Amino acid sequence: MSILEVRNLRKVFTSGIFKKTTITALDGVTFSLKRGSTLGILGSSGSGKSTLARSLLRLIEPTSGQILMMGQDVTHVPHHSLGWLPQKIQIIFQNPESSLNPRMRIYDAIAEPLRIHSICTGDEEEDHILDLIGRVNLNPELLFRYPFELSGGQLQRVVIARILALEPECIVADEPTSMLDASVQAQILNIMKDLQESRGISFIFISHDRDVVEWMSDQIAVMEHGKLVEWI
Amino acid sequence: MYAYIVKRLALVFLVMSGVTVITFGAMYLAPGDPAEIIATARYGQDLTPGQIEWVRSTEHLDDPVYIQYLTWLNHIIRLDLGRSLITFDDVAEEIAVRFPTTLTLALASLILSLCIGIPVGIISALHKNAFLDYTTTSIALLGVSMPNFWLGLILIWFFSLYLRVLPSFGSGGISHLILPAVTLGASMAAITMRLMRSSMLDVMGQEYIATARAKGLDKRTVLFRHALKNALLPVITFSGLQLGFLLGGTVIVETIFAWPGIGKLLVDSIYARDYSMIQGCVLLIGLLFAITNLAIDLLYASIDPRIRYDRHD
Amino acid sequence: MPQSIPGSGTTDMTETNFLLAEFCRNRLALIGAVIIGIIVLCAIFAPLIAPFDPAEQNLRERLQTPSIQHPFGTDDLGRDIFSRVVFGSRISLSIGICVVGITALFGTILGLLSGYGGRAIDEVIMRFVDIMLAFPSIILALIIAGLLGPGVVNVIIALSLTQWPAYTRLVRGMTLSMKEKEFVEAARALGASDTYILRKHILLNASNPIIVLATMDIAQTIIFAAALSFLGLGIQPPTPEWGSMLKAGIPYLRSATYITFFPGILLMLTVLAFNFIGDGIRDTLDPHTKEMTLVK
Amino acid sequence: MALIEIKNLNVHFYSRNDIVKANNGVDLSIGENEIVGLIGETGCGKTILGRAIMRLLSPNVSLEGSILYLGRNILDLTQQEIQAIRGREIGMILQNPAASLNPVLPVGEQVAEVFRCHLGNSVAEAEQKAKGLFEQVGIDPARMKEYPHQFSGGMKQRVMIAIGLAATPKLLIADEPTKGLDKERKWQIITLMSDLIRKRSVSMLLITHDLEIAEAICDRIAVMYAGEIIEIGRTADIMQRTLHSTTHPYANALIHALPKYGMMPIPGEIPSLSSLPSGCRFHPRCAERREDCSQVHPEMREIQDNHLVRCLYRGVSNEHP
Amino acid sequence: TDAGQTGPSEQVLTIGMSTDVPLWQNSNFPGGDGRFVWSQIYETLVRVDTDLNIEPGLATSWDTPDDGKTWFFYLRDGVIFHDGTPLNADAVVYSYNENSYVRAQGALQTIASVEAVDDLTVKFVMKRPQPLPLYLTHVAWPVVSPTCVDSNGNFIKPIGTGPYAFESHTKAQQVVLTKNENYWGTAPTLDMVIFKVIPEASTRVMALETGEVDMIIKVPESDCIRLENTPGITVSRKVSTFTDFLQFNTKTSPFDDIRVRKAVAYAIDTEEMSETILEGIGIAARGRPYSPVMLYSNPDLALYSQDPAKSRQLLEEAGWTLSGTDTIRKKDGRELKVSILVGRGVWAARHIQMAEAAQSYLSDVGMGLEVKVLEDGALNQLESAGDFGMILRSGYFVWGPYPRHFWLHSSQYPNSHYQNEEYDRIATAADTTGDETRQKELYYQLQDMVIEDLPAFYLIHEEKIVATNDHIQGYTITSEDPWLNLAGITVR
Ligand SMILES: Nc1ncnc2c1ncn2[C@@H]1O[C@H](COP(=O)(O)OP(=O)(O)OP(=O)(O)O)[C@@H](O)[C@H]1O
Ligand SMILES: Nc1ncnc2c1ncn2[C@@H]1O[C@H](COP(=O)(O)OP(=O)(O)OP(=O)(O)O)[C@@H](O)[C@H]1O
Ligand SMILES: [Mg+2]
Ligand SMILES: [Mg+2]
Repeated sequence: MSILEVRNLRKVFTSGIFKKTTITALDGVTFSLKRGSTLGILGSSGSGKSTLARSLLRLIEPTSGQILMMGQDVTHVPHHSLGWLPQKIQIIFQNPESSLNPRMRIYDAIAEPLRIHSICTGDEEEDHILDLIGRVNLNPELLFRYPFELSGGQLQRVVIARILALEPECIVADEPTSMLDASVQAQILNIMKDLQESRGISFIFISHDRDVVEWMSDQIAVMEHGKLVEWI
Repeated sequence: MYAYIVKRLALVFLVMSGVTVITFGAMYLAPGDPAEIIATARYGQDLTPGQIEWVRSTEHLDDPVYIQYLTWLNHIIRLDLGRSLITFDDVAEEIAVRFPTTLTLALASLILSLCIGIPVGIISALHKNAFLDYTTTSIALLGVSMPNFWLGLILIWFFSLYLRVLPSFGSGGISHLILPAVTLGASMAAITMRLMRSSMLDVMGQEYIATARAKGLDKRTVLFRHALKNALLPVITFSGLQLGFLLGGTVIVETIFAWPGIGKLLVDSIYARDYSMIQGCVLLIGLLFAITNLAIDLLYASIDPRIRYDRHD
Repeated sequence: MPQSIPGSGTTDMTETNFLLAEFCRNRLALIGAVIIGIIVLCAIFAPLIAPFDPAEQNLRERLQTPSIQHPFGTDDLGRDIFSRVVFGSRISLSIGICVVGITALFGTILGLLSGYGGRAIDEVIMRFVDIMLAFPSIILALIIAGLLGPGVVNVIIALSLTQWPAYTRLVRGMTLSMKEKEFVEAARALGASDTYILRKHILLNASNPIIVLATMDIAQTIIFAAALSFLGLGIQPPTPEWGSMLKAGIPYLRSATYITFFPGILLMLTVLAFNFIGDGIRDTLDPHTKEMTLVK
Repeated sequence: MALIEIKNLNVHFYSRNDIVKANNGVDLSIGENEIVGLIGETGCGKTILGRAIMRLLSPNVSLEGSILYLGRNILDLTQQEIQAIRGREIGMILQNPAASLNPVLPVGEQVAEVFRCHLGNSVAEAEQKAKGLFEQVGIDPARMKEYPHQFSGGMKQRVMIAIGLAATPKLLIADEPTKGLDKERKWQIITLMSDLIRKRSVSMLLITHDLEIAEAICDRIAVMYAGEIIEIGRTADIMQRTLHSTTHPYANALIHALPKYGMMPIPGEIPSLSSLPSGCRFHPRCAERREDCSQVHPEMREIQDNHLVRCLYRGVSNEHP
Repeated sequence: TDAGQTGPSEQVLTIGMSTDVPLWQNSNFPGGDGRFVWSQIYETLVRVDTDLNIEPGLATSWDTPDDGKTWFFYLRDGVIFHDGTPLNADAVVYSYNENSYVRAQGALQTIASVEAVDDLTVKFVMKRPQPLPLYLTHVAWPVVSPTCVDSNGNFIKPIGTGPYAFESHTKAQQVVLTKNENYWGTAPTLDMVIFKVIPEASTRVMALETGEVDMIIKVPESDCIRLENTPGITVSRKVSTFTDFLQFNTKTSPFDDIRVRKAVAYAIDTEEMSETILEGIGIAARGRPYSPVMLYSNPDLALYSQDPAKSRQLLEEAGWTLSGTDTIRKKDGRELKVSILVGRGVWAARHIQMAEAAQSYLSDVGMGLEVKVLEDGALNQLESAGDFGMILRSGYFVWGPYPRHFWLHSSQYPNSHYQNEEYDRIATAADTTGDETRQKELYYQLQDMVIEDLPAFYLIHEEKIVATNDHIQGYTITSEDPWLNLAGITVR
């Protein structure tokens, strides 16, 4: 059974209030993702990869098409009744530094999903967090630091740890390692692979590095001008 | 860009009607019987009830407020600001006489505050947490904490009376302008200085400053060509707001220095319930404020190329 | 110098304690806090500290220069200036803090709404802000003094009603740039509600300039209150309040300078102290600022 | 004679709580017409080394040792003297092009400025020269009037290169000129740079994460770990020998982290530069550590011509099996 | 004379005043210090000298054939206005025409008609008998030239008969007057008089000290003694017709009780007040309503002296008692707390001090006083609503020597909070008789009544203060406040 199914997804950006210009960022994207597998998406800059990733989480409202999450259509459900969606699908952004609030300590950043979704009580919180960072091999010493005091690899692991707090079934990774060096990239990708094996998480892995995508994915699609043009 | 300016000007009208409506409503709520206050201002304390009623009916003060407002609006549309309810002078003429002096003072103090605030802010930022920083900061804070009614008189005392170098009151040449401009500019200069300091510190930490230094540019070029323009942006916004305040909020300084400006005219008119004069002043001040803000926004865009007003999202 | 960075479980230092310790390490901020602390204590224990009733007149002992009995001298009605300054701290501080508290809160909320709530709300709020900025605040003060009568509370209301737009503008600008940040998007992806994002992410990051503005504003407010009384709309005599004391001392500026000198000094000290504290809070909250004291 | 010779450089940052030891006892020399690559994990101090040469560090820094540029110690120069060297003799391309260009100045201006400052060119001359440079880096000179935000990431990077090369410095320090770019653009830039460099006979210190690139254009490669250079040698030697586990275990592990070689992460954490491990800095993560690794801090040892390694056992065991 | 240029020998006097001249027409009242300027340009039919004695002005004589019902004024011959228009009966008729504000004002609404009898005789017909010449001394009710307005009735410029002619007026800055070469009286000594508007008193004082102005009017009491001791500065003082007073709201508790009003009078030491906070400037009124310089002011009036014991006793009698450690008296559970209203305006500075002093005196006898300094509109509102205990005011009289109240009088002043038929009757009778002995008698009665019934408690008879510097010689101060006497002044 597929965990995520996307049918004919389109996104058209319009901008300007006087002169309207439109950019078709997604132009009929269709695919389905099997539980526990990884779909790699390759594509050059500006081909619409990030737009697709954001649309899947409804961070961007798609113009048309359908997104089915575990068979349920989530395309047009209003946001306030989508509370369960974050617990199913999550996203890792390209730049770990900018995806963490610079004024929030690491501990609080990881605790955030727990607090938002009231996943555990205040007493359990600390244990829970220690457990989470254990899964991504992070030293507890770092918990009380600020993001700028951590290296890129550490930060990306923090991001993964906080996402894991929600126990998502599917993770969209939008170029999660393009800002990191080779050894850290290896570390992060290995962690992702391990998670897939141990927890059966499905991935959509976006990158423009063919080697990396090939290493990560079961199935690869190439995106060009908002379309998935080639399946490998 | 032109479309943007047109749109902004259209909004100016919206804002102006807002301001005048609120002023009208506010004056309606203000305490006291306007007819009686106007009659007292016109005819002196020895009033008869007949005079009060006469004022009430001839000036249509017994009409509902919205009718009064619409009547006024009707005149405004025909560019007629009306005449003062107290002295019967033409409002437009009176404002035309007073306004240039206010503008002179406002601009002078703004320029003064920038001339002091910006360099001192820079110096203070360049010597962060050093003696010079602490001294300039303390002096700046001194500037903020000195009420201008106090500072103004002290300045007159020192410069006019003790040193005998500057005139103590009135408007006229540059020499008349100095003391009131300093009085008004002091606290503004202090805030400008603090703002400049923090924004300069922000900018000096940016990578492009490192690039400029890596190019081997000398200190002055780095500072003035690369850092200053960026650091000025918040200061410009603040100055725009300040100019608006200066155009209407200078009554105390105008009183102390016998400076014939619009601030005192407005306040006196408010006390005398000289509605048409109040509306005239408010209209002008509001208009200038709106135009200043537009000008500031455009200036902002001309300094910072990233800002585009004709595109959204 | 304390060394350890708290790790989980290894230290029982709570977040607040930690920030407090950070703050105290900033010497100027500490001085500021001590000054404000002293002034606040003076305000609270004014009746114990002040040797005289601040309203008690002794016309035979008016305009006395500072002496042992009257450390700050006496004013034009023979009241003890020291006692008045001490009692005045109550009013002045309450006005400063209340007005800044109210306006910062209110202005910030509106600014957040304006910046985050979409174009329509933004347009409405910003036009309203423009109107308020262009509207002469003295008219408002006049109405409030007229409708509610003059007095401390009404001065606070009048000033609050006119001061908020500055905060709204500021916070709106911060919000607009902040909401485009990726960490906000990340929080949305985690399922955070709008209020949560505003509170935890945007506000936290916008707090620096708000604090700077607020600390500068406390002094401005105290002076504005005095300016209102200059226009006959402010605090009523014989209430001791620094601004009005300064105002009332104006006729004696040259013959009895000490009448204005002492409240003036106190006002200045307060301003300085609040600014030091403001800088301190800013540095404490800003993870990037680490005091660059050379250890060597 | 070496163009630049860094000897026992220590760069330490003093912050409120701790001392960040960003560079420790760094020895490095770059000859004329030579490209030296500097690789190593994030945060190991590569950028700091580059910026130390330019004396572009925040004020809370303490610099010890010497950086001899043509025999003159850069660390002893006055403000004026270093200014004359920056840009003119040593150029630098900072790490993050998006943040490193002044947003309120036209890009052309930012390049032309270098000519005016160092070569005393008139405004028109400088513009003319900048135009030529824009053509060389492959940007239409018509776009010189535009501002950085109108340029794509790759274009900004090329502007940075133009700035670095403008005054034809003798040494160019390029800090990750390819970070965040897609493959095509990356190679485009690298080819461009190496062409320009060879043409003008400029030496370069190339700081990068990308081993492929380093391998492609560098004459020598230095590997840095936790503020120390742990291995340095000719590119071919390093790449080959490390691939076959014959030199420093860290360099070896770094290469094996590439997808091409198996994507094996290095276990453990990058040590914090404020609390460095005792002995060999790498020992907590080293698969081959022995007892004295945690006690003895290894010195650089030449294991082969021009190939130095900072390990107690590698190289030694090689020669004496 | 060429106004712009002043040669070295020219006599130019610069005066600092507190407000601008709001307008020059006689359709409105010239508020503030405008009247000081008016008094140089325009003249009145009847004048007062520096000590407020009546003397002929533009009218050389006047008479009333029917005890004040009809008045004939005989004009001075040969007087011309600044523009050469002759002064004649028509000009007077024009000045007091039905549209002039003079006719609309309470005091002169009694004029039924003004007619020219012949070229130099004007006849005023009154609705009821009234001592009109006394009223017509008011500098704000002068004779103006009909040529002030054009044929359409639009005002052109002020033209009077005074010693100085209007030259120019820069709004909110200055008024320039030049010598009237054809002045009918003693020739004016100055070539030019410049009035500068300087609203802030402290600035005015410093402008005098720097020599930027030669004379200032309205000198604050706090600067007076210092200026007197400053070399090069002369301070001229004279008791004026103005008196500060506490007006009671006699219609509501507690001041509806005469004993409470008296308790206030006994509690306050007006002598100490004038000695201290007013720096000894002004005379303690001790309840006397009419300034001693006024016509009919009774020098032998039984005045109040401070007597706190008596004050307390009166309050006790009125039922306001102190119990335990209270500091404020109570009656039927209600505290004895009243408000005192003070207007924002030229008098605010001294009135606030006086109100605060009163607060202290009254708290000594157990009465709480809340000082409210208000903008005119707010004061006006509370006054009409009767929502106040006392108002601290100044002035109160028709200008000139003539002591006619217009604020206590219940039938004339709309907001009076004192209702006393007897008082109104006597006041009206005094105002309608032309017989001086009878008038004196009636005004003495009124003064007794004010002391007795205490609708208001009079605190200080004010002094007018004018300060000049050494450049000025020959200045003589007048008692009347809105009149500035520039006769015989020379500038060095
Ligand atoms: N909010 C937006 N408004 C208008 N256009 C947008 C918006 N977001 C993206 N686009 C446009 O949509 C197109 C696809 O952008 P997207 O960010 O999805 O590309 P990408 O494949 O992720 O590229 P990269 O590899 O550079 O991250 C681009 O042309 C971009 O300019
Ligand atoms: N001003 C400073 N004060 C204190 N520590 C600093 C300062 N600047 C840099 N550091 C620290 O020095 C260390 C080395 O930083 P550097 O930028 O040289 O790393 P890098 O090797 O260039 O890493 P990357 O590959 O991520 O660019 C980092 O741990 C950094 O946190
Ligand atoms: Mg993308
Ligand atoms: Mg780096």
